[in-house]
Amino acid sequence: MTETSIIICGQAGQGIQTVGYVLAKAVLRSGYYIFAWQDFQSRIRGGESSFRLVISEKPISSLPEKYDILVSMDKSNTPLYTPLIKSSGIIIAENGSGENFIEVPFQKIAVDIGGNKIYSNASAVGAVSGILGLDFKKIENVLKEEFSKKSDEVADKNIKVAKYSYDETVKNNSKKFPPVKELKNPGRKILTGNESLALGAIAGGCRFMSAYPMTPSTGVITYLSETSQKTGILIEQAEDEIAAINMIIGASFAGVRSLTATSGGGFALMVEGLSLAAMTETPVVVVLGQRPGPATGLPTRTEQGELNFALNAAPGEFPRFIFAPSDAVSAFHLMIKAFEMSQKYRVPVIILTDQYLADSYWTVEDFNFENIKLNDYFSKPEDVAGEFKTYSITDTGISERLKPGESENLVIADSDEHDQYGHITENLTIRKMMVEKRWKKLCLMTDEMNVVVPDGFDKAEIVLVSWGSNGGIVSEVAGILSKKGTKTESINYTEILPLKIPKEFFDKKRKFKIIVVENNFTGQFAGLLEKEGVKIDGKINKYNGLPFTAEEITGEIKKKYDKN
Amino acid sequence: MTETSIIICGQAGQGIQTVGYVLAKAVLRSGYYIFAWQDFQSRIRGGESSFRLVISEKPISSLPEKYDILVSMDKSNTPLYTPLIKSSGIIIAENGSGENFIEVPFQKIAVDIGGNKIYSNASAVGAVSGILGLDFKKIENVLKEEFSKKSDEVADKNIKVAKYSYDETVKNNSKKFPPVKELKNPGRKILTGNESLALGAIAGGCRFMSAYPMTPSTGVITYLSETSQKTGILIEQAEDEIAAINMIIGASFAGVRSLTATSGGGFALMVEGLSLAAMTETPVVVVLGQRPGPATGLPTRTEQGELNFALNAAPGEFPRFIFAPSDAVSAFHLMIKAFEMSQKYRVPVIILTDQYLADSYWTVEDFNFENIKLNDYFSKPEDVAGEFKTYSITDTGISERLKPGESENLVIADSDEHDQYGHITENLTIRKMMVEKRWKKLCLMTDEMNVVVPDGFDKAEIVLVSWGSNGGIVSEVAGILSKKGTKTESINYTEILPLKIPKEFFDKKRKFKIIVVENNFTGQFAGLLEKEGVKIDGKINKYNGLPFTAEEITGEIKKKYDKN
Amino acid sequence: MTKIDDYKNNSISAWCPGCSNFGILNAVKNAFVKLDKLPQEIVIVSGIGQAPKLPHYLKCNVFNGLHGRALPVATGIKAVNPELTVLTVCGDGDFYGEGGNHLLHTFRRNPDITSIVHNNQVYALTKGQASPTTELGVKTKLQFDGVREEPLNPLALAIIMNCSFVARGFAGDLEFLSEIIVAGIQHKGFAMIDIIQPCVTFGVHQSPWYKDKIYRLGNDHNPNDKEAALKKATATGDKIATGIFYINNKPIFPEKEINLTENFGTDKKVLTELEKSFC
Amino acid sequence: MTKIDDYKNNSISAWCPGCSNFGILNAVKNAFVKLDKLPQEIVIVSGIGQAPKLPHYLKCNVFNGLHGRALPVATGIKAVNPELTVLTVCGDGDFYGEGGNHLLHTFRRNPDITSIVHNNQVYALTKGQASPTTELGVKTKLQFDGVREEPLNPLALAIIMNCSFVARGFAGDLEFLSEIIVAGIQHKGFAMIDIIQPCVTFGVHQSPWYKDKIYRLGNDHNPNDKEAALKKATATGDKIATGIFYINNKPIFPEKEINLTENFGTDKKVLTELEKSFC
Ligand SMILES: Cc1ncc(C[n+]2csc(CCOP(=O)(O)OP(=O)(O)O)c2C)c(N)n1
Ligand SMILES: Cc1ncc(C[n+]2csc(CCOP(=O)(O)OP(=O)(O)O)c2C)c(N)n1
Ligand code: SF4
Ligand code: SF4
Ligand SMILES: [Mg+2]
Ligand SMILES: [Mg+2]
Repeated sequence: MTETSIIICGQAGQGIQTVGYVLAKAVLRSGYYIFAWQDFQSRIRGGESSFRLVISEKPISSLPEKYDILVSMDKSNTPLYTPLIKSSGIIIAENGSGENFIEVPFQKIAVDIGGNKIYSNASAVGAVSGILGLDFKKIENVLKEEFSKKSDEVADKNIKVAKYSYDETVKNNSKKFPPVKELKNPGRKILTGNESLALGAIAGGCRFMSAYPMTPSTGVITYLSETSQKTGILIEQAEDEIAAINMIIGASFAGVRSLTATSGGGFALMVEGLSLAAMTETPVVVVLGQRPGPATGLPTRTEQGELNFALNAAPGEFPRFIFAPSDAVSAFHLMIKAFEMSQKYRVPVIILTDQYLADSYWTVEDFNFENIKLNDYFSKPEDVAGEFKTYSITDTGISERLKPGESENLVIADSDEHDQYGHITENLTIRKMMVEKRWKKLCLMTDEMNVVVPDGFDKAEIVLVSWGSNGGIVSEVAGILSKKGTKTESINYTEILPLKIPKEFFDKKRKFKIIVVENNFTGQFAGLLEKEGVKIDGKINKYNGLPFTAEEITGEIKKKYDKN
Repeated sequence: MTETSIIICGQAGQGIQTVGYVLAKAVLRSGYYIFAWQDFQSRIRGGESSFRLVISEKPISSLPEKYDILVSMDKSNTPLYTPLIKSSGIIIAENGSGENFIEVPFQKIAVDIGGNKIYSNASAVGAVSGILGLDFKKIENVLKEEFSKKSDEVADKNIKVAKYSYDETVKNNSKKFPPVKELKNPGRKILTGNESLALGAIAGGCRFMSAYPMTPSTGVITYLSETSQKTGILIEQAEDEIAAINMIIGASFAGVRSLTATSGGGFALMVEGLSLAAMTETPVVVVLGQRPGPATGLPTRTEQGELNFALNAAPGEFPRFIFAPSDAVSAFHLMIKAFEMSQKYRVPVIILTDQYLADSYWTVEDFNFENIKLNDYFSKPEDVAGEFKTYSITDTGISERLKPGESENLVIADSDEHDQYGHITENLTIRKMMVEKRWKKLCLMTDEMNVVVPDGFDKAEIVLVSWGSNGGIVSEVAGILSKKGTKTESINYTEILPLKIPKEFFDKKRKFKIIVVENNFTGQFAGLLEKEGVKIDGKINKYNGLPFTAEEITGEIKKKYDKN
Repeated sequence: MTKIDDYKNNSISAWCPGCSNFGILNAVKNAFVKLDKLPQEIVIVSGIGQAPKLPHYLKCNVFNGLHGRALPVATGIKAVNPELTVLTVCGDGDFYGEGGNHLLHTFRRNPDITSIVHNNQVYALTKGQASPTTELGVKTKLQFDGVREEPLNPLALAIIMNCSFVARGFAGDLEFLSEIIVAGIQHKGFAMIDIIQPCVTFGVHQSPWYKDKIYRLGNDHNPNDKEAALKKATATGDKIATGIFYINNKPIFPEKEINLTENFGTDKKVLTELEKSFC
Repeated sequence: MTKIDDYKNNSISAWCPGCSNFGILNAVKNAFVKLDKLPQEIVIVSGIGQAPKLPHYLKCNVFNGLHGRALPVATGIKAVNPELTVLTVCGDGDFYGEGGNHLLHTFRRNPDITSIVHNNQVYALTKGQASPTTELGVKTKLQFDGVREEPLNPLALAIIMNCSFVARGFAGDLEFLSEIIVAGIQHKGFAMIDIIQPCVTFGVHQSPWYKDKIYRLGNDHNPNDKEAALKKATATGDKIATGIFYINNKPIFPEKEINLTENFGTDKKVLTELEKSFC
């Protein structure tokens, strides 16, 4: 098997996520790469939802247009997802008919073998792994790990049901798929974007998180809460998002690295706090998980509609960092970088994610923990000469920082315009100085930014530009187009503000076309480049709440540029 | 007298505003133009503050670098403002010395004649009007109007004190200024930007306003409250800005034109509500009075730092109008236009003002009430065919609108993505349609925008571009530079979004330089033009909290372009 | 007379099968029938959460707004059109959490609206975090070590804030609940009805658990007696009172009930008069 | 022992001459002396308004934040560094108006901080609009027809919300006020001290008016008696009680008092352990 794609569909509350996750883990341990996206509705039970799992021998981070296998846990869902299955594909469900149909009585097996229909999921897991030719031992182990948290009996029953279903499926069906082989397993991991951000926060020295639940970002605080006994990170659910950001500003002022996470509506409520962080030069890291807006919009879907908002949110003018991770590894490392940068420059950092990044399972080769190095950006009280100035004017705009209470030095911060000591002032000469001080940081901040650009990309015909979670998809598109004869390169921005632009983009005689691919209506990243003087040759936008597929983008480009 | 400029300085709470206002009104009635700016601190009593009054035979809307007369009500303020007085100028105060000094014992006169030192202000008014050669009858009338609200006795005493002081000053001082003449008084008015906005709201059919006090916008709701018995407008102070915007959204949904006003910090809290208005297509008008930020910043000073914020505020993507009045007339008419446009297109309208516009007194020739025509954008229930659709898909993106309760038609609005009826949906085809519906309005919205461009401006050497309250100043600069031999034109944007740009700006071979003048650090309006592909040749920015003076800008241009 | 079916719409509910929200939906419809309110006379404003989806399953005017912000929207509607019957439908997170400040000041403002709070003691739509009314010690995915914050007592809070009408209902007692809702709507002023709404998915306690404990306040309770109301609201022990706890008649906002929606444009005479003061 | 002068800084006050805020400033300094707190041990978090300028006139650590948001900032500070003595200083608009939701939930959260509220019954810094505690009927520029909304009773609200420490002070009774502040700071848990603070510029009542009416709660008042506390807090009539109304010892947030500011970086062993679960 080189690549197999599976949809597991069913109602909310049926546990399709468990089915998908158990399969994914088992396959991962056979040495494959995994990518899985979750498509669900804003409800708790019923309706339509799916877990889309792609298994591949190569790294993967995008979804196909059509899938190989549909596993349906719910009759009413089957017809909805059937159109997404290849004509060569198969459908596994309780009942149905047709050549490509494999009937597995999930519920009956669950009751017969496990004594309860709640084991239907295990039955589905068994059936699919049978079809995939997975080594059952792998499934058994994962089931044991997942369910022995509840009880050994539950774990056992899950295993029994899965095994039965596995055996039956193997027995009754001539395999239609090249089986999952046993490849080398170098200890890869799968985790969601949110889990990865949370892990990055732990690695980045986070000590306090406060947030108010909001899809698709809730997973960050949930993971940090679940692991808080091990990490010692203090977690507090706030009464609202305004409290959340103000609490972390307090904690950060006191001296610890602090985090919050939300979505667009909650971020809107944090905007005044963001400007407080900026004015008081208190570092904060804010995760803004985008979903389709305006207002409540589509809570469980994906979009990249809040770049401009993140860039310009908050009263008054101040510099900030904006990062937009492309996948789990990038989420992990950018979270660490976010903490480092916010501490070093005492500015707010916004991490833009979206439902596609946050809820998807990504394969990670290695986080390379050993390479993580955190710097302590606090000064030593004994090194401070004279009366301490929270906002001392320096060449770089960065002032010394101390923790209140640590020494005789008093730390004074103010949301009003202030003098170097932090006291309120209406002296307009100081005002001017302070505006310039805050902006002086921009120069060094810009030096910190990395934009990864393929060697000789300017020799391409088309350069696809994307940002954030579209990185994997767009790089795949570049590969497809190049293979078809149109030399295409892709550049994905994960470090967005301060913006760095490859000089080749400005070349008046450049041969390559710049096409910007974004999950929004107005082309926000394209606009950002345009503002800096880059001519954009084409924009590809999607705004129905779903992520792009490579096929879709390839199709658009073909349409627009009549490329093969 | 062609032009005289006066600073009245003193502590907060001393009533220098009254002194200035009484003088301004009396001079106005002699047929002069008035412009006055108030410079004060964020406190209630004490400190430093000034009322800057310019009296001219020609329309005026900017401040000079140096003034003719300083009236000091407070000893400690005198040295602070003396440097702003011309060498030929005079200083009127209780005591001091020097050739240009006129000693008037304000307080002694107040006590001797009025029996209380609270009449010191009247004494100052009398002295200045004596110096200016004003007809005392004019002063008497204004004092009577202002103070008979309190009591006839208070009015009388004020008049007596002023008269005494007037006579003494006339007697003791050979006039140093060409006297105020009796010009034709065509019934001009003076009022602040805030009052003008409020008057515009009344004229624009506003029926409900809710706001939370915040400098510099509080004056809008205050004026509407004071006049509410006459206008029937319902006024409610909200518990916070979130409540304010949500209340007006409710009122607007019910069918009345509704308004709120705030400053940057409060606007930040309204941002989620703004996106609710957009998503539910409920018209709202929001006044955002800018002051220097970030965060609390300088509450009583001026800045234009929130253009980008206003442009991009709120989660999700949607079209909006942004207007930025240049003066009182413009504030009045744009407020009416704001109501009309928000009703017609069912989109939020933001009116950007700043402390300079909001608190200054501007002379208005005529509001031309007779030309105001409001349109009722509601449909008649009897014209609605079939089940009513709050969000019917149309060619223009604009749907029919009804008031709930008015007929059997039910009006349904939703902050979630919704179908045409207004019910929540997760249908992603509908989602796409609705995004497009909302954006379809942009086309007609753009047609509504006016940018006033001087004939043949592209023949100039320099085109100064500004926005909002800088209009008057920049046009004055253009006049000065042209007179000195550098043909200069000015274009002031008051209708900002959707942005319209004169085609000459894009001309690759244009001869004129574009210089953008803004009260902010980063050049936000310049950035907006750049995004659309306009090359900006120069930026002039000020960000210490004070407004520009024409001299200052002229100086900058001279420095930069070595133009005399 | 209106009938239950007049309020029926054909939307498919996104609530879990068996959820007690359905009981509340029925009680609301019953109340409308009892009051003979036409759908067009009613506006329901809701927030965001599972409960606030309710108006989508009804026929009436609807404004489904933001999480936490139903009250000010409802206040704005009622302020300009007093002829409408305005209700809010919110979750406990919505109403007592995100929207707490509006609640606090709506008690003071006293608009003539009726607020129905589905108190399931959980943030259901976001999958089960603690709400302001979750009991101490309850473990959730986010409150991994158990809830540390004292639950808020909505009734006691409302009474001490002199809320005009304070009641508690039980989603499992449709008849009494719809009576309470009728009384709340009839009451002139802000009526807050907290409803015990067991959540079959995330709930700690289910309907049968409550059924034993719940009783209806009888005639011996005088809702005009603030002290008695407070005592009932803060009572501990095994029994849970439902019914009207407190009634406090006081001026509403706005005092003058004028339908401003009929009032278009502005009299130029007024403008001209105002203008004069600037000359 | 510290001295008053240890807390003195040379800033020039922006308060009106004769304002009762000066009395509170002195009471705060006195309290610090009595407690022998070093300036470096103290953090004052304030909001925006006239009152919240107070920490600029003192020597200690200061975080002067946003209007209405002092409580969450203070909570964050204290949560990660329990060794600091954390106070908030706010105006009544700040604390009960814009910041109302934080107050409501801080009662529940119970961080070990002390909140001083300068209750002058007005939005002073914005020039005299009604605050949540302004009396009915008072006319202001904005409340042109007089205040229509019932004033909020902060003490009753705090008590019903089981606030850990509830007191009222009077800016004109420096000695008692500083005693109350000392007790509030010493109390483990959230201590709310509402202070009657006559405003010489906008105030309806001035100090002499209050002096006649104010009395100190004596030993006959048991602050552990909630009912009695509530009675005192809701008492009407001519007398105004000051002192400690209510004390309710309960777990604080966070329960474990760990100074997280000393805790830099992350143990890679923990990371590696967590990572395993993803393999
Ligand atoms: C400003 C904002 N913050 C957070 C959310 C996410 N959110 C949606 S519903 C909800 C909580 C729902 O709980 P509750 O109000 O009790 O309603 P229930 O689902 O339990 O009926 C939250 C936190 C949001 N939509 N908006
Ligand atoms: C978000 C926000 N809204 C409004 C304001 C404007 N504002 C500043 S101080 C203040 C009220 C002050 O009243 P109070 O808190 O009672 O303090 P006081 O001045 O009376 O001491 C207001 C409304 C602000 N700074 N921020
Ligand atoms: S989650 Fe709970 S409250 Fe929400 S619909 Fe399901 S059972 Fe009802
Ligand atoms: S306005 Fe009132 S409260 Fe504020 S400083 Fe002046 S007297 Fe004190
Ligand atoms: Mg709930
Ligand atoms: Mg106050």
